[in-house]
Amino acid sequence: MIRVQAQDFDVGAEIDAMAAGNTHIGGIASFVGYVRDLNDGNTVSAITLEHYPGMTERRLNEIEQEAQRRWLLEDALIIHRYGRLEPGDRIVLVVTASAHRQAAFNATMFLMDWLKTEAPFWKLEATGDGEHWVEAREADDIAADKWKQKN
Amino acid sequence: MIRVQAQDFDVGAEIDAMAAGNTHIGGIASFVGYVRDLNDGNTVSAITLEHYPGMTERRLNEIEQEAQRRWLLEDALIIHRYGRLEPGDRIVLVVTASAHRQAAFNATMFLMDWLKTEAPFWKLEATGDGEHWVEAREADDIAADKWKQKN
Amino acid sequence: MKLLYFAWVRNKVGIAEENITLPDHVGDIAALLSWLRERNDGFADALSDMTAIRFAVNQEIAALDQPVTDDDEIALFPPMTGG
Amino acid sequence: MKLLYFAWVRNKVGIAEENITLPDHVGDIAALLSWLRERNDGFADALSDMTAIRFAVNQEIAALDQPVTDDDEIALFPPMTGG
Repeated sequence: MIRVQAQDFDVGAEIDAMAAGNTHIGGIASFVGYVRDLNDGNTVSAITLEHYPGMTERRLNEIEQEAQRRWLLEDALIIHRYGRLEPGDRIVLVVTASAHRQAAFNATMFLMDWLKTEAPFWKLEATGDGEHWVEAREADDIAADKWKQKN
Repeated sequence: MIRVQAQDFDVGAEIDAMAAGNTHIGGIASFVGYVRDLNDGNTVSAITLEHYPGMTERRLNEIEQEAQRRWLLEDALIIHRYGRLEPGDRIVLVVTASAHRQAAFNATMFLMDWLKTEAPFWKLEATGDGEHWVEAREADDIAADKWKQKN
Repeated sequence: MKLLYFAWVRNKVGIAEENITLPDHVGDIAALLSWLRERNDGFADALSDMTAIRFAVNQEIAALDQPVTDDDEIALFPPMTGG
Repeated sequence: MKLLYFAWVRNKVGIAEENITLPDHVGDIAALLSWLRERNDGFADALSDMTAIRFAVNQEIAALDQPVTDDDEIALFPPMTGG
């Protein structure tokens, strides 16, 4: 399941809901992304996430299906927020459930690496020097590319 | 922090507590292990986890320190239960927080691989054929060994 | 054709979206970008460095030689920075 | 010396823990295991396959040639299966 929303989410409730009633699950891996107060040496007071409504949902659904094709998952969830967020706020949640831990870890890392470079979101960062658009990081491209080579 | 306990834990509360007030955190990775209803083709009605009180806490503290040495973590948590558990019950929780996602993912995988082979726990599995002690899996040894080679 | 602009591309061209009718000679993304660059300095600036621009045709990432028609939804934006 | 037994080692030897005084000739883990095997069939069975047994001295995993004394806490158990 995927959700693109302005409002916050409840990590524990999402994990517990995925586990509930499915005793084939051996493990649930998850990742929560937060707004940091420091990025590339700048003190960040807020970020504003812009996205491309329609394309975002379409692409997130595609990548969730791709994760389910690559690994034997019992379930997968992606929640990504947009709008104005402050340091400490949750940005993104990925949760995957599988009979075996390695499938869940791999699927969660794959989805996060993909979201960093392939989901139509852009971050406007507010710092002491004013506002600027966050540039794509080469390290994120490299992380995303490794999934292309391996599969 | 490490905890060895018979009682259940609250995944969301643990993750939220780790995030609270620390705006250096960019991501929190976590893994929850559950009792599965099926293991090696057997239907499991319950497992009983035995451990070595004293050594368990000592070893878990050591490995948490080792994870903090290997990766730049803001925080790390291991909770492992013992006693009788049924399918769907939570067994283990690992949570790590870092400025960067890859450190959190790696530390969480490292701790889980380590717990499978190096923490003094033993599982007695109750199936239709009676009770038997779960044997160590070679795949778990291989998973744990890869961290020895790489660092 | 529906055109959408995001992030600093939107800031530079000064609008978030518009509906246009394609000139006859504009048949692919490359030609569309050339035509847009001629409109004003904002577009010329926004679309000056092709390595910094990504484009989607009907919500799928596309290449410069992808054919486009008046029925398409085209979006122009910087490299994505989600997660 | 305090001796602890876990999982199926405990089932086979029939006790969870005991306090013993070491005979003079028992100076390391290997000698301790040989001495324990002589006690009865339960110990002989539990300790028959050394590849299936792990041992800790004072709560640290140890090798067969590790020296032991009456002050030590020794635990015998199968390969661990946590997580």
